[in-house]
Amino acid sequence: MSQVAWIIPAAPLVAFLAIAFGARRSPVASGWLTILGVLVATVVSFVVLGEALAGVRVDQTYAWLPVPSGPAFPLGFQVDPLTATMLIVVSTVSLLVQIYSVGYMHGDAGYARYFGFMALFTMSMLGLVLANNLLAIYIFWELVGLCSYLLIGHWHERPEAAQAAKKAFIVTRLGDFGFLVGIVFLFAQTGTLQVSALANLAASGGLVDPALTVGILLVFAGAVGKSAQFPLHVWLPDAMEGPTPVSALIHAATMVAAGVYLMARTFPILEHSPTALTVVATVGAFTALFMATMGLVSTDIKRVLAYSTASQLGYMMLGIGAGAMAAGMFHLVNHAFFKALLFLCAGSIIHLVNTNDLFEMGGLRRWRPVTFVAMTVAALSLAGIPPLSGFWSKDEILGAAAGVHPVLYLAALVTGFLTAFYMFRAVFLAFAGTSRGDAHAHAEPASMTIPLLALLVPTVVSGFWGAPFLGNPFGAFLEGYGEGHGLAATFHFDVAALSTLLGVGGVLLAWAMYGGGNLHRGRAVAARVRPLYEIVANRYYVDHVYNWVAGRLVLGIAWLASQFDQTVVDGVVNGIGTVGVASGATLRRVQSGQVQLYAWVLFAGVVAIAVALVLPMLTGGRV
Amino acid sequence: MPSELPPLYPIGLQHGLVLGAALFAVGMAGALTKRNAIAILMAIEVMLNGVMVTFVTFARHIPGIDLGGQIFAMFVLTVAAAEAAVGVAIIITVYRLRRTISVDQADTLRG
Amino acid sequence: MTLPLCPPAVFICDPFGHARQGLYAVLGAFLPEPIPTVALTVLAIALVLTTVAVVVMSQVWAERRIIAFMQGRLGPNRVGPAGLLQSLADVVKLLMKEIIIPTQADRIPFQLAPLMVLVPSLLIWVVLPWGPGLMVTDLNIGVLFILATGAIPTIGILAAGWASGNKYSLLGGMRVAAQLISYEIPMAIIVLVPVLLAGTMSLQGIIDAQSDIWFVLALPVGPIALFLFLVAGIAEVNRSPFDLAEAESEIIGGFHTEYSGMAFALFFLAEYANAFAVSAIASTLFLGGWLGPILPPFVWFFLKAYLVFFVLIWIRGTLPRLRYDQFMASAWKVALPIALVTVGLTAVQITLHAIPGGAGIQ
Amino acid sequence: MLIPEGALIAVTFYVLGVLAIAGGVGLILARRIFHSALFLVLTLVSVAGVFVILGADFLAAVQVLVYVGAITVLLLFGIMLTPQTVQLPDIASPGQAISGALVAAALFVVTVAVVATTAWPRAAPLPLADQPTTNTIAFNLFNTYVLPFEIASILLLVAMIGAIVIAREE
Repeated sequence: MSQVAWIIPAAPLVAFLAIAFGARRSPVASGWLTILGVLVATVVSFVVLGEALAGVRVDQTYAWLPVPSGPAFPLGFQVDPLTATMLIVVSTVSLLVQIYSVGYMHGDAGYARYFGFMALFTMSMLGLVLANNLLAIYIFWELVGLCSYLLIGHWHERPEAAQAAKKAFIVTRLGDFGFLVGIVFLFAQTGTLQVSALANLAASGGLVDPALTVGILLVFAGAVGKSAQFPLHVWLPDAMEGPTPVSALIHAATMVAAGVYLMARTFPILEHSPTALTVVATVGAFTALFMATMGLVSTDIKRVLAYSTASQLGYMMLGIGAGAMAAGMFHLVNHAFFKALLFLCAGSIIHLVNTNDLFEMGGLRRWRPVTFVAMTVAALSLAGIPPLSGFWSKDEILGAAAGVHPVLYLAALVTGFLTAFYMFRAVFLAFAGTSRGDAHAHAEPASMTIPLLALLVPTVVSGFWGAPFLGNPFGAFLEGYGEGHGLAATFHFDVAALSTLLGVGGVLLAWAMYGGGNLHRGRAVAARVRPLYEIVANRYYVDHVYNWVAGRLVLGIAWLASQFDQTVVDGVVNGIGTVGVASGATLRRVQSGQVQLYAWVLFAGVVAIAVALVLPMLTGGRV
Repeated sequence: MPSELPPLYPIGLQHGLVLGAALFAVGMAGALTKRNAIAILMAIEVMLNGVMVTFVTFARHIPGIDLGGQIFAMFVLTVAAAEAAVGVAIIITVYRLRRTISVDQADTLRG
Repeated sequence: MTLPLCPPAVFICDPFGHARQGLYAVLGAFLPEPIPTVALTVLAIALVLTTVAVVVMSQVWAERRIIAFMQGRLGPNRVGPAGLLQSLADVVKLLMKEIIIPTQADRIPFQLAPLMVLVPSLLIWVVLPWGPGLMVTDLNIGVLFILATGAIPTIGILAAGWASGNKYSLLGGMRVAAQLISYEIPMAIIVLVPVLLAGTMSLQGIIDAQSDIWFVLALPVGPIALFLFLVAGIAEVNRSPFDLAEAESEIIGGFHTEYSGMAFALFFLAEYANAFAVSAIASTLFLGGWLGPILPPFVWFFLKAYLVFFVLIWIRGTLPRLRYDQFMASAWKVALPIALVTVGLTAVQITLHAIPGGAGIQ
Repeated sequence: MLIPEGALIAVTFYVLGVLAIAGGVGLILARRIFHSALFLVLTLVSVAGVFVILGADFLAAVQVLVYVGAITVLLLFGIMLTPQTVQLPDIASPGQAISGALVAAALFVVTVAVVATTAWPRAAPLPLADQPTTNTIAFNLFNTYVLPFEIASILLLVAMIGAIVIAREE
């Protein structure tokens, strides 16, 4: 089955095409087509995972765009442990989110369109995972970016949504551009874009510094954009304008994780550049801490989750940058499940109270007990409370960070504490106490509840895949990839204890401030550190800076470019056009209808020819 | 009788050819500069006369052609007659349609 | 019955030839060539011009007297014996009258037109053979020369009509032009009959070819050809019944309405000179020209010419003027086909050697 | 001979040639179209005289007969049937006039250059004596040149029918 792994993206693609070319007339059919397509992908993914566990490795390359005596641009797919893992994550989460969407999006005007794009996204994401060279990755990379744009702007009639979609697209483009430059750069340096070939070159010394560092950092720029790492993080909170299932799938579990996946995929190259590793780790750690602080003050439940997502992605980057690629990937998998679950829970309560504002919730436990349980478990997992999945992967990363630099370790620890705090702040605000909004009980459709329960399972158990006391099967699974910089089978007891203590501490602090649904204590604290609070609440003014840069600098440059375009470029084009028109107008006079003019030209030609013939005669003697 | 005088015909080939060229050029100048269509026809007749003079001169000075030059001059004459007939017919028709025979204004074919 | 010809050696039979030889001998004795030749040529031209003047005056007198006789009148009979000097008096009168040039006239063409009409008429006399060797020059394209010169007056007439700045003159001029062109075609074709029969275009050659039989008797084409030639000839010289160009009742005086004095006299002169030329040519082409027994050749020439001219006067006195459309139609629909058929018939006859005396083709 | 015959002929040729060219120039410069026509007649007759000098007497007669007697009359008819109510300057704009004259002059210069530089065969001209050209022309016209002759006949027929069809008023 691994030989035909292309079926996995093909199935949702078929669904998308079917929706695009007709099925969209029937929303219900569109929804089920997508679910069917993703289901097929999921089933095949599980089969592929099984084969991968059994040791099957596939690397298929097909000639594409053959250039005679020029560079070849092959396309292909591969199946290896990394791919198999990602396939499972993507297809499973996607399947559950699609099912959830049936209930969540019920009655939406763009229902069919929503599912169509979801199918397209799933296809793109699966293709991205399967692709075995950077060019193909880039193609799918852009496709997921496009789907992200389309889905954030699903409610495009809302200006905020349209703005957010544009922002997401433009900000990620900045990173994508770096990625593209990196691809071109690497191709210019090595003549190949096959990831495995590049890895071999890096390992064999065929690709050395500074080209290696420059290339991989350029690729990392793409990951920064896609994974909302500092400084390109600004789009992700705004992307919450999209439907909550979209946030769950794209902006929590899969697409944003693509950056991490990309770094994992290119890890065999990355690991040969200590500089790049340091950069990745630093960016990851900073982002993790930075975004976590923003999560402390947000009142929008989805934004809290979004900050958390970016923070956790930073965590993964930190792991990869610390050399623990398997740890990063492990956290990615776990995070994908529990963060998707968190989003679906958020969607569940938003569906109930019709608001994102935590301060207008409260006491929702009564109406959504299942959601309450699921969200609490997922939040505990995120907070790194054993034995839930987050604990195991976080522990690995912390361990790796501790082994690299104390500052990174400290940042990761503080992030863990903050994470626990803001997650439970959100939980308590939403579920504890009494209702502050106008929640009216209405039953939740089963299509929304079932995915919550389904996701609860991996949230609890997926951590054991990489649990050290089970021999770390995940690390062993990824052992064959790269050069064995997998997951250490060791368990850092001190680290685990410290992080667990910090996690519990965060939860308790949240309880102290927000337990029982009281708001005044939190507000009192916020008032006491008003300036700091303002800074954080305004997201450190990064957006303002960006807006200023975009508004002044970029628009200024754009104005200059526009002037250049209008005067010089258009001038050239118009000039050419004017020349054509003018010459036409001039030549048109030749066609004057004046017979005498024609006769004149005729005779002038005769004279010219005669002169041409006679002159040599006159100078060259007799004929 | 003075012997230095040319024994042969004093009007040489070149004389006739130059006369023919001159007539042709003059006719051409007229055809290119006149505005009245009939005047242009006349100028063309002058051009044709120049051609005829050339033909006849060759017929006189190049032996063994059996007066082919003169015969061709007659063909030229025939063509001239045909041209004049059709030309005048066209001019009269144009005049009927447009009340002018100035070639400047007969530019329906203008591009 | 064959009567003896007047022998050229006898002075009275060829007075002009003898005079020329004598004068050449006298002049040649004192003067070098080419002065005697040139002088004799000038003399010959003067003689021709004088003859033309005398002939025209006699024609006018004869016409007026004969017409008057036909109409039961007397005609001019006051000036000179039987009014013979009437024409001279008319000439004097015309010479003394003012030449009026209308204000709207185009002056130069107006004054040029009479000359353009007269000069070709006189040029025709160059080739008219008065007797054996008795002509200014014997062109071997004589017949064609006559046709060509006969075509030039058309221009003069058009010029006169146009330059007068008078619509009647213009119409008259255009009528004449159309008429001349129309009848020139049957004319040109019908003269091919004697040309074919003689095998030459030289007028002397044609007369020589008639020493056995006049071409008018070359049946059946001869009489037809002569008749057609006379019809076309009358049309060419604008005489009644084809005098549509100057139909007084329709367009006043035609193209020469505005002409007066000597200018008018030139048209008048040309008209009669042409009429006599047509008569002379007809006699030359069909009636043997100067051929005739006993009498000197030049006498025969003028005799026959005046005889034909008498016929013209007769026709004028007899037939009414045609309507213009009938006239043009008769040119294209009657005269031209008949002329073509006649020429074709002549060619067939010559090919078959069926004509007595026909020289045939080489 | 005091005055050689050749000189007389030469003078006649030059006079006729100058007259012919003068007629052409007059045709161009004449303000009235009718004057142009008269100048055309001058040219045509002069050319006929040149033909006589060149030993083409038959052609000279035909020239006068057809050109003067028919074509010019036809052109005059054209003039008279299209009265010019508005007297336009008959010469075109100065630019056109100058350029046209320049091209004509250039062509003349080039032609004369060719004539002057070509090494013509020094063959003696045919004798000018009263050699009948009519028979020769007729014989060759109906033997060697019978095909062009027939084509010319058809051309005339076509031209005649065409002229009638074009000019006929419905």
